[in-house]
Parts: sequence; structure tokens; C-alpha cells
Amino acid sequence: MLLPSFYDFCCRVKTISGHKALEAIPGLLAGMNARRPLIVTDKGVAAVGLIGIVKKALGSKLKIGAIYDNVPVDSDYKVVDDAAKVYKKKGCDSIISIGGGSVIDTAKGINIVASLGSDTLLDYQGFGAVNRKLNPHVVIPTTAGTGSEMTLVAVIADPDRKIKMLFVSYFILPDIAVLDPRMTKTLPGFLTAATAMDAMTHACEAYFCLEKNPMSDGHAYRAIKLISDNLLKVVKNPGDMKGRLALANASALAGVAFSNSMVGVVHNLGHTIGALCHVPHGNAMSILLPYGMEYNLHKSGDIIGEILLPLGGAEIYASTPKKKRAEKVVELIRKMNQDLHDATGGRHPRFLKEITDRNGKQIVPHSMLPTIADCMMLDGARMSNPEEVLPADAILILEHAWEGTPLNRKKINKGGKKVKY
Amino acid sequence: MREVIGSNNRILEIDLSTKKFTVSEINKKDRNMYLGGKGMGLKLLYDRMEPGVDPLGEDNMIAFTMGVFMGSGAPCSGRFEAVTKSPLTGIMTCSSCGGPFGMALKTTGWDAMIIRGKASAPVYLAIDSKGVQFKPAKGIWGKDMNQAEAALLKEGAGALVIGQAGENLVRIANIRSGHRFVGRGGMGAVLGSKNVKGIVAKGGEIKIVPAKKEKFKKIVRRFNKYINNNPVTSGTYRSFGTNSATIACNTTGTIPVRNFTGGSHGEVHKISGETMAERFKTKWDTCKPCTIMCGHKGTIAGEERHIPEYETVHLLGSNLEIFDPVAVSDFNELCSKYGMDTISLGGILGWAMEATEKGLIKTSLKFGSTEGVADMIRDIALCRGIGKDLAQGSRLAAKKYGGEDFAMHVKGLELPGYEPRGAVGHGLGYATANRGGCHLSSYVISIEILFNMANPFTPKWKHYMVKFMENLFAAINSLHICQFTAYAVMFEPFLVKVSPFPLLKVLMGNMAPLAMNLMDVSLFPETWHAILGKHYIPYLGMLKFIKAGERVHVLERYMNTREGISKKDDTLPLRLLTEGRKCDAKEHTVPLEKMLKKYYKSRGYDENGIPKKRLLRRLGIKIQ
Amino acid sequence: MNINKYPEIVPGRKFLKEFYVGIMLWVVGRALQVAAKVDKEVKAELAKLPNNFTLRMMVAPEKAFPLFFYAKLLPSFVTDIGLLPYGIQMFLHKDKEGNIKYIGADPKGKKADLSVIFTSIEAAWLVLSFQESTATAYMHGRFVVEGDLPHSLTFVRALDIVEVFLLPKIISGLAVKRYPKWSEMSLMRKFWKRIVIYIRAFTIG
Amino acid sequence: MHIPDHYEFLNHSKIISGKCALETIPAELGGYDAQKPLVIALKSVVERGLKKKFIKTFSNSMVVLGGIYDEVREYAGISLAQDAAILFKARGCDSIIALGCGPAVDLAKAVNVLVSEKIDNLSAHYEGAAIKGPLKPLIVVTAGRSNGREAANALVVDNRELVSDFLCPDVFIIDPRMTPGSCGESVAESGATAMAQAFAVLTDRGINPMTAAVAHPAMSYLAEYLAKGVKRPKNRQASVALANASVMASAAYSNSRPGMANLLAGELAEATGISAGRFERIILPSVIAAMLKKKAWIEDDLYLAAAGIDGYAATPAGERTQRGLEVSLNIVGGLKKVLPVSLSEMKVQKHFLEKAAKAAAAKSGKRFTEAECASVLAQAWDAAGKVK
Repeated sequence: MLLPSFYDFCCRVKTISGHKALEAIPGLLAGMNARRPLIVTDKGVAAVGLIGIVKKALGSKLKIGAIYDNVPVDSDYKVVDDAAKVYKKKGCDSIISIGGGSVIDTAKGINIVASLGSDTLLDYQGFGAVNRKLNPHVVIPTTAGTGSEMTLVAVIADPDRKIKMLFVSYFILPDIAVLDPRMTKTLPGFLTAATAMDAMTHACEAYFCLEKNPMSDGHAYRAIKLISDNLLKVVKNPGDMKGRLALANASALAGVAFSNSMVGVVHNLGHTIGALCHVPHGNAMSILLPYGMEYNLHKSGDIIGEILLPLGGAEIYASTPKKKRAEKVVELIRKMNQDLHDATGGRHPRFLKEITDRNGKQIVPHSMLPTIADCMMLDGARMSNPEEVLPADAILILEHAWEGTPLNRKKINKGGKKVKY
Repeated sequence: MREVIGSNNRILEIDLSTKKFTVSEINKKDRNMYLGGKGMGLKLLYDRMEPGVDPLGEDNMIAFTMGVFMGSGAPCSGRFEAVTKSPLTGIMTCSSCGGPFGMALKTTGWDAMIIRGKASAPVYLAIDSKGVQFKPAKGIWGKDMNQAEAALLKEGAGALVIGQAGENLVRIANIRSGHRFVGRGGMGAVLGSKNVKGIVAKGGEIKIVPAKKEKFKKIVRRFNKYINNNPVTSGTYRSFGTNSATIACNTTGTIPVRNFTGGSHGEVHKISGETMAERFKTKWDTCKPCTIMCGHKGTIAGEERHIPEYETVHLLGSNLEIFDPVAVSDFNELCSKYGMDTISLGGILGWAMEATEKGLIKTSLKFGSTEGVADMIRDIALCRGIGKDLAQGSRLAAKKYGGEDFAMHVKGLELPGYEPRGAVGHGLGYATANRGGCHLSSYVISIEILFNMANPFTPKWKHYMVKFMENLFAAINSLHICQFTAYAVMFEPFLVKVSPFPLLKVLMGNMAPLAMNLMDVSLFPETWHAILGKHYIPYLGMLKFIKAGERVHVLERYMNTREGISKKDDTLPLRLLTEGRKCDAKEHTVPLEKMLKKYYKSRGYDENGIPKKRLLRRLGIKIQ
Repeated sequence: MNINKYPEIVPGRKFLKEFYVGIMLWVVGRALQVAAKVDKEVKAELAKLPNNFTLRMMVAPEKAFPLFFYAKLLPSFVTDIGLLPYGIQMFLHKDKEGNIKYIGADPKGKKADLSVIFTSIEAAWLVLSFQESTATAYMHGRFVVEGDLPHSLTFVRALDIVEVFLLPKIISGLAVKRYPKWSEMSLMRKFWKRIVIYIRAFTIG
Repeated sequence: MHIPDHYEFLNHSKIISGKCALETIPAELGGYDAQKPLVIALKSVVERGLKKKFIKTFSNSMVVLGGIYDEVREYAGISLAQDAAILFKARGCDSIIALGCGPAVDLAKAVNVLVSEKIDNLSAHYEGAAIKGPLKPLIVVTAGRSNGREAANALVVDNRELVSDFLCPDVFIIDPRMTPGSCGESVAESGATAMAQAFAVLTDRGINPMTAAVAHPAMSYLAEYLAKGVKRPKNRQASVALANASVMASAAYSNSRPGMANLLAGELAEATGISAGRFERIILPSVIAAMLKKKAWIEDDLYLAAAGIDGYAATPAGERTQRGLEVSLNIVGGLKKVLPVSLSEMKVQKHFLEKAAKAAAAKSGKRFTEAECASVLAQAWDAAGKVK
């Protein structure tokens, strides 16, 4: 296994996984001297009745201080401050956040304000402002994809200044992540597909991007394997709890992998498209993943080729010649997208042009591509891509991804040395 | 009464499991190579016992061996040796005892006795010249040593008994004969594990006659003269017992204080031999026969008791910061009632006090306080409460509760009452002593402190002194004669006597090999020769005598290395190697590593402390 | 226990590396200032930064390089290298007109909008002696960014181009991910700019 | 891939490994708002001259070392911890750095408990009191021989174990300047310990993807670098890889159940006072041989990790379990020349074996029977499980 000349790896979150994982929460909170949690969630989660499941599982051992379910899709610091007030008023001593990335980030923010004592999150901007242990924070992810439960970053918007504030500290990390398949049981097939492919992208990119390290590889490998084994099954049979648990695990594993190994061009473009055109994150990821791999093929083909083993299985890996493996990986990802497309009745898009909103309108018009390519330069993920990405390169990728044709690799701008990890 | 010239040479081998016994003979070659006593005991077990047996299991054997001197009338010869695999250390242990049992067994017609197996129910063994009777010990099992011994002595001239501690397999249990003990290494537990409460020998069936009566008489006269002239053997030891060393050791910082954290204490005079002699009006109470007369009894707390020996006084006294001689005597009496080694017990109690102080265990023990000590001694003997764990010895207790860094033992055997940071050569002796933390293996402190012949703080030549003394004492313990006679024999001959003391000191400090080899110890082999006679075995010269000692020592070492002993075990408790003491002006520790390397080299061990094949071949030890 | 046996240890300094890094920061600052004037690509790249923008490059921690009382006595050339008195740092300022200017090393009165902070002197040494490329160094956490991440990306991109201008291929090849082909940057342009930037950086700025 | 119905996993420690890793300490401490660490160092490490190098890495930082307490030898006892705690308080330190593995880490954890909970000794915790709050930041700089407990959520001081999630060190620094070993033997012992731990994790029936993901690189590094590292203990790359393997294996192991080799070696080590690594090296081959004979089911992870991706894929699915065990056997076999291969060679007293088997079986939670343990030990007695 590759030994990087330097790497760091950190994943402080205690993971509880299982069909009855939720029931373990009261004991774990008690172990951290917490008795009265605030539940943070959004309306969507509350609407499908997940709060009820959690409440039932928590039972009578734990007294819930309050439930705050006003977290919007794009959370900002005002929501955080508001929730922190509730936290203090109700005398809570810990947080349970239930939901996707936005809820979890908001909860992290709430924890900062509630634990450190100020009234507003704005007081804690900047390096080193969060400098002591926060109150216990339990995360129950409901989407199986973001991996936000495993990261030490919280992104919270400031609508007044129109910026996204970044809070980075070890202390922001949640204490416990609870992976329970009951929480994703109600997720419809196409969303399952999108979130799982999001996790797949995390794992794949973590595997071949610059900051890859042995630990992230171990996690990424297992995430890829679990997703490729289980995703189609779960999409076809939504009641498959074992499969759901596997996907929840895969998502957490991928979260660990990518938060330590960073991601590359796929996320780079995906983030930009998401920001400019409001494309669901998972969809953008699943479409761009094969292109991102193709783009980096000449630099890290060997590494990408290794993904074939968890993705396709040992037989395919062994029967494919070494040079062809990376291409086979790309092919398999495309096939997977196709299969998901079929299994969800076309609700899982394969190309950018296929993404539509509720009214059937194209979300990413072709004319947007140059703008996306320009804005791409401002996303941090481009740093860790093995190959340099400049606007011209981005256009190349986007054009193909829009049309749905394989990337013309002859056109890729090559140069420089082989990647040294 | 039958007369036997020289030596009887009969071995009684008893198997408790089958309740049978066999008789065999010590052959001449072994007699010549291993002499008797300790050497013979080791050799007998070496031939009979596999390595790796459980010390408290059926396969372990215990041997009681008499020397050639026993019964001949040689001075200070009333001693016998017990050899077995110790439950405390897991390796061979040899213990010398001056009780009446030795003479009884020898005059019953046995030179050695080996016990193996395990009796199905408690028994005691009654031995006469024909063999052994296995008698049920119903009446005496569970009784203390005083009662048990009194009961057994009805059937013979000398007896060995174990107390409740031995019955309860306390790993520091000892065996008693008269007022003397087979003390160290937990021999009592070995007998206890074999369900033997006691052994009684009829005695008086044979009489030993020296082969060369006239020469023997002359030698004995010379021997007695040496002993009576030597200031230690005839002066301090005779007047105040072993405890006479207290004041000298206190001024040089070599007594253990507060579990070996200090080397001297202002109140020590309260428990010195001189104070006790005056306060308790002591009289002699010794092994038989004896010329030195170091054992004493006196009136303590209204009853006649044996005066505690030096080690007892310091391990149960100064080491616990208890300076009340009556209290020490009380503890001593408890030990001789239940049958426990006072040295090991003191070490364990010292550890327990420090462990309590550090919060590792919960007891009522406290340094400087007698409160709870007597109760704890009872608890240990009867294996009650935490006493059950303490009864396993300080090594195992520290393994369970922690505090291995201040468990003062070497190879599992608790350290005796000399603080090696004040006498580094003695420290090396502790580390290399075969049975573990033992002062009698080399006793270099006698040169360093008692006779003040070498600088106690320098490692210079200490390896040689240790080696020489180990060889000498191993040989002496194989004869078998009291170790204290060595002072008289070493320092009284003409050459040493006339040399000015400063010259001797310079010689000892700078040319120890020369100085030590100049010491004429030929009196020992001459006595041996006079008893056995030339017709029996070839003449035993002084060099051969020392070589026999070396053989015995190396054989024991070799047996121990088969049990897993190597350099890693030849060490001292961490405290002695790393911590300086407050009582020293300049803090110093025992520079063990340096001395050990030289010691191994001069011994002929490899760098891991294992005897080289060449050495074994030279000494004629058969490699198994 | 005698605690004096275990004395408190105040670590020393690495003067040579301080010196080298100080010089390099000065060179980088001046070169960026010049390159923004003479090269279109760099100019375009830096144009993405907002106006009235201050960028700071420094080696953490700032306090480890105390302000010496005699700092004021030294000629401004020495203090501007950023060597001893103000910590090892440099400031670039983009004014209202969009001109980039190196404004020395004195942090007094300057508020940085974006700080690129090398985590230690050793990290700065690794990066500025080209043992690790900018991207690798970022991956390895050799420097952290305080302020808006997008701006720092712009800055790093500009830095990459300047490095290609200034350094021979054998060295800058180590520092950038993809060395530009001739089609992207002609030899003529590269060598001409290299000369111009060097001369101007050390002279008129 | 197997996912158990319920599992919990925690790998608290951050790992920073590689070039200039030591220089990140001031920044890491800064993240915890600390700048005056007390260094608790292994005597052997200091004697090897690494102290100077270590201090030098703090140049040009605001960090002041509150003192380097270098009295730690083989044994971690409360007296040392108390002394270090006094030093910690006297100097007003706010964090702890353990320089060296094994006892230094155990002791640093103990000191951390003493100073964070403001207590004099650990007796209350031995009696079951839980460690309450988060402790001071603890950074471990790996060097010297590992005892496999560094990354675990436990400390062993005075042979008594305390378990609490708070005890996990916060950061591991693996720097090529510190990791090179002093001799092949100590490298081999750490390697054997890591190997036994990784093997136990990867062959445990309750394996979960998280522990597998951590144990996987550990096993891979051992497979690749152990033989090399033992042969050339000063080799930087190998030593860094092995240090990584040690940390990862101990992190994974603390989330898993002990294997037979670990239990037996632990018992024997306690009985004889010899380090467990040596026993693990001897017992592991016998355990593997017994598993081969039994044809026990094992997750593919073992073979994947030990043989690498290509080797794994080239082997038919049915043979992977067996091949995985064989490869593991070979890895252990790489230690043949430096460590003894049989219990008889170690001169273990035979009567210990029976007790060890009994105790190990009792501790295994009915996973192994006493007879199984005894037969493994019997095999290990005379160099059984000879490496092919």
C-alpha cells in the first residue's frame, strides 16, 4: 500500500451503526453527562415522521429539552442564533441533529453559540475562535450521502454580507454519529440513488485525489464496495433494511475518506453547477464522476484502476488487463448510472442536459457552461485534483457531460510529472 | 549404636503419591564434585527433576541434605540444607537451617532425603533408619508451629513442621526446626502443597566417626582458636547476635528505611543488638553444635522469646519505620507461630504500606505505625481478605495491584535488610544471587562495610568479590558449616593477621583477585579431609574446594536458566537503580549494568547471563 | 521530587531559514507586483480580486518574531525584507485602480483581507525552496488561509504563473502541477518576461 | 462485505505522519489553545539522542516546553505519574506530549487524568469511578517499542487498566526523524504486536467496515515493510510505515475483540514478565495453523490487506481465506531470525501454559475453548507452525 510522504488523518466521531442504533443514544449521552438534548431538524424530516421514530427510540430515559425544526435548506447564522436561544431557554445540555448536511451544519453552529456563551455566531469567526470542547452533539443523518457528520467544518451563510462563513475546528466535530437504517427507510428511490452516488463520488475522488492516504483508502475502498453491492438492490427494493444499513455505513465511510483526503474536479464542477444552477448535489456528482475520472486518467490511471476491484469485483478486475482497468471503472460507473436511470424510471439523470426541475425544464442550459467554467476557478476542490484544471479544461469536461458522450481524452491538456502522493 | 566412618551416603527417596520409598546411595564422584549439603541437594534434583514444573504441583521435589561435617563434631556444623523449586520465585531455592532436625536425620542414618508427589490427605512422615512411615496428620493439621512441633517431637529427636501459612500455600511460608527456620523461598508452601505437615526423625541410631581422629582433633582446636580470636565471631556476634551490625550499617547508610527509600534513621539505636541485649537480658540460644553463639533469647514482654535477628529487625522494623523492639519481637513471634519468612514478610508489608500510600490498595497499614500490622500478618498467614494476595509475595501482589517499581524483590524474592545504594557490591550480589534477593549468596557488604576493606560506592572489582564470595559460600554451604565461620577462617590465618590493615585495604580495593586469593581458607578442606579420609576420596585442595563451590553455584544458575532466568532477571528493583536517596550528600544509585557485564565475563556466562557450554564442561556439569 | 532536574525549555531559532524565507517573501511580493504590470495573464488573474484588497503572506506564529526596539534604526530596505523586526511576512495591496503593490513587511496599520499563513518556518522553507509544490503544500497543510478561500485560489494561481516566469523549468516543474506547453506560453514570452520581472523587481518595482 | 447488526466504533486520534510532522505540533497545540506542553519521554529515546532533535523542531514557535520528564523506563507506575503531575502543575503546563511509545503513553495518559481531574492517585478510578470530562490535549510522538495500547481508549498503569473514551490521545505524530528503531528486536516486537492485533481484528467474526478500514492499511504495511524494517531498523521509510501500522492496528484493535493469540500472549506475558510481543510472535503461527486446520470462515479483508489488490483479485474466491492465513503466516515468519520461535526456546515454565489457556478461554467470552487454547500452546511449545 502506498505510503505518502506526508499525510494527516482525523476522524473523531464515534460511530454507532445498527438496526437498533437509535436506542443506544440515551446511554451514550449519559456517559457524557448529558440529560436534556435539543433536537435540531428541518420541516422535511419532521414531515415524514422521523422525529417520532427517534422519540420512540429514545424512550423515557431521556428528557427532550425542545425540538427545533425550522432549519431552512440554506441555513444562515440567524437561524443558528435563534435556535441557540431556544437551547438556552429550555436549559438543554446537548444537541441531537436529525437531517442532511444543512441541518448538521446548523447544529454545529448552534453548538458553538450555546457552548461558548455568546449570543451570536458572528463572534466566533476566524481562526482559533472555537477553542474549547463544545457540548455533546449527536448526529443522526437521514440522507446517507453528505458525510457531513464526519467533518470538522461547518459552512453557514451570512446573508447580509453574502458570504459563506467557514468554521473549522476539531471541537466542531460531532461526538457521535448514529447510522440507523430506519432513518433512510422512507427515502424515495431516486433520492436514494442520488445520495448514494454522492457518497460514491466522495469515495472515488478520495481514492485518487492528491491527499489520498492509507486510512482514507481503507475507508473509501469499503464505501465503494458497499455501494456497488447494495445500491441497485435498495433502489429496486426500498424495504431492504440490510441494504439501507449498508448504504448508511457506506456514506459514513465515504464521509470519513473524503474529509481527510479532499476531493477533486468532480466536486469542483459539481459545487459550481450546484451553486449557479441549483442542481441537486447528488445528481451533479453522479453525472460528473465518470468524466472526472477520465480527465485524470493519464495522471493517476493506476490508482483509478484499483477502484475496479471494489466496484466490479475480483473476477472482472482479474480478467481486465492492467492498462484497461481505469477505463473499465469509468464504464462501470456509467453503467451504474444507466441502471439507476432505468430502475428509477428515468428520475436519475445520466447527463447534465437530462436534469430537469419539477416542471420538466432543463436546469443546466448549455449556455451556462462557460460561466460555470469560469467560476470553477474559485472552488477549493480544484487544488487537490491530480491534474491542473483551468477554465478551458472545465469547458471540455462540461461539454461532454452535457451531451453524455465519453470524454475525448486526446483533447486533454497534458504536461508535468506523474503525481507524487 | 552403630559407628559410621566419614559419611553414611544413604539417600531416602519418598514418593507421597504412592506412599513408597526407595533407598539409594551418593556415589563417590558426586561426593567429590558436589561435596554435600547445598551442592548435593541441587545435584540430586538436577538429576531427577524436569524444568518447568509447577512449584506447588505434584512434580516438584524437595530435598533435605546433610553435609559431611554434620555429626562429626566439627565446630558450627549443626546445619543442613533444603533445596526445592520455590513457589515464590519459580526457580531453585536453597535454604540453610541450624535446627535439630539435621542432626536427627543424619544420626538416623540418612545423608539426604527427597520428597516428591502429593499425599492424598494431610500426613506427617516419621523416619527411622529402616525408612519412613506415613502417618495421618489429622490431629496437627491446622495447628500452629509450636503445637505441631511439640506433638511431633514425641516421636523423635528432631522435627520439621509447617504452620498454617504453609498449609494455606502462602508463598513465603517457611519450615521450622526448633528455634531455627528453613526460611526463604516459601519451602513451607511446598510441603503444604504436598500435604505434609511435618517430618520427624528418630535420631541417635548411628554415630559419625572421623576417619583421621587425631588430625581432626587438631584441626577443630585450630578452628575454635580462629573463631575465638576473630572480633566479629567471638565479639559482636557472640555478645549481640547478628543484629550487632545495625549501628555500623546505619552510619554507612545501608539499612532499609521506609521500603528502601532511605539508608539510615535517627531512631535505629532503639532496635540495635546492643540495646536489645541490655533491655531484654539476652542469653545464648543457638544451633548445635556451635562455637560462635550468635543466636540469643531473652525476656520480652514477660515471656522468654528468641531475640529477632538482624534481617527481621530491619525488614519488620526500620523498613516499616517501626522502631519499637517489642513490636518487632511480637511480629517475629507471630511469624514463627504461623510459619512465615520474616524477610519476605517485611518486604511485602513495606510494599503494602507504600501501595496504600499511593492509593493502589486499601489497607490500614501506614509507615511508622504498628497499627494493623499484626492483623495483616494474621491475614496473610490465613489468606484472608487482601492478605490472600499479599501472601503471593510482593512480585505477584505488585503484578495484580501495581507498584512493581517499588516492590523490593529480585527474581521474586524480597530483599533482605541491607540497602545496596550504600554498598554497591552487595547490590550486585543481590542481582546475581541464584535464589533471588539474597544476602547470603555473596555477602560482599562484609568486606565493604563490616570489615571496611573496600570503598562501598565504587564498582571497582566488585564483580570479582561477588564471584569469589559466591563460590566460597556455595562451597561452605555444601560442607555444610555455618557461613559465619568464614570470617574467622578468612581473616585469622597468619598472613592476613600480620599484614597491616591499610595494606590489606589498598590491596582489596585495587587488586582484589590477589587479595582474595591470598586468603587462606584451606582449613575447610582440611577438616573435610580429616573427616572422610584419603582412602575414601582424593585429597581436596583449597583450589579444588573453591572450584567445587563454583560448580555448585553454576549448576544452580544453569538449572535456573532452564527455567527461563537470564540477564533480564539479574536486576534490582527500579528504585535502587534510578532514585537517589535523601540521606546521601551526593545522590547515587547502583551502577549495576557495568558490574554485571564484568561479572558475566569473569563467570564465563554469555552476555545474556547464560553459562557457556565451555564453562559447564570445565566444571563437569552434564548438559541436559 | 526535584523539579529543577527537568528544566523548562525555550526553543531556539533557525536564523538561516528565517533569512532565506524572508528574502523569498520579498522576492515573491516584488515579482507579483511587477508581473501584474507586465503580464496579461497574471493581471487577468489578479483582476478577480476585489479592489482595495490587502493580502498578507506570513510565517506563523507572528509573535515568535518580536519587534526589536532597534527596528526603527534600521534602513527601510532591511525592515521591508521582513526579516527580523516584524516577523517574517509581506503585504501586497491592490488599490482602487486595481494596481498591485508590494507594501513592505510592517504589519502596523494594515488590515489583511486574506492571509496566507505558513504553519511553521520549516513549512515555509519546504514551499519556498520548492521541495513541495504549491498544491502538495496545501494538501499537506503547510499553509493555511484566513479569509475567503476563492481569493486565495486566485492568488495561488497567479503565484504559479509567476513561478513559471521566474524559475527555470527544472525547478518550477516541481512547484506547479502542470508546466505550460509552448502553445500556452511561448518561449519568447517566458524568457522576455523573466528578464523584465527580475530587473524591475530588484530596481524600480 | 459483512456489516454486523450493531457496532460502535471510535478512532479518536488524529494521525499526522511523514516529513516535518513534528513541526505541526505547535499548530496542533494551537488548535487546542495550548502552548506549554509537558513532555513525558522514554529514557531510552532520550538516551538515543532524539531529545535534541525533538527540541529543535519547536524552533521559531511560541511553544515553551514546560519540562522534559524522561524517567520513563519499561514500567509505568503511579509514582512516576505523580512526579510528572507535580512538574506539570509547578510549570503551569496546559498539555502533554508523550515522546515515545509504550509506557510513555500509558504514563502520559495517567498524568493527564491526574492533572485534569485534579486528583492525587487513581484509586477512585480503579474502583470504577468514570473519568468525567475531557482531558488536556495529549500528543503522542511515536518512537521506540510499541505495546499496542497507544491509540486505545485505555491506559495501563501499575498493571491495572482504566478504560474511557477520553483517554484516547488526540494526535499521533509519526516523524521519520523519530521512528527509526534502535535494534531489530524492538522493531520486531512492535511488529509482532501490531500483527497480532491486526490479525485479531481482521479475523474477528464481528468485524465491521470501520475497523476493517483501519486495520486494512495496518496489515498492508506490515506485509510490505515488516521484514525490511526488522532487517534494517534504521530505514526511515520502513520505520514510518511500521509506526503507522502500530498506531492503526492498536486503534482498530481497541474497537474489536481480542484474538486468541493476544489473550494467550497477554497471560503468558503476565506470568513470566516478558513482553507480550515475543509471545505473540510465537503463538500467532500456531493460531493460524489451527485456523487453517479448522478451515474457519474469515472475511476477505485479511487476504486483501495482506496480499494487496492484485494478489487478492488473482485468487479464486474459495481460496482466499486459506491464502490469507498463509500470507499472514509468512509475515510473522519474517521475524524468525530476531525473535525466538518457540515457547521452549523462550524457556517458559511449562506449568504456566495450562493456567494461561484456562485464563484466556475464560476471557474470550466463549469464543475459544480451553482445549483449543491448550492445543495452540502445545503447538507453540516446540516451534510448531514452522513457516514455509
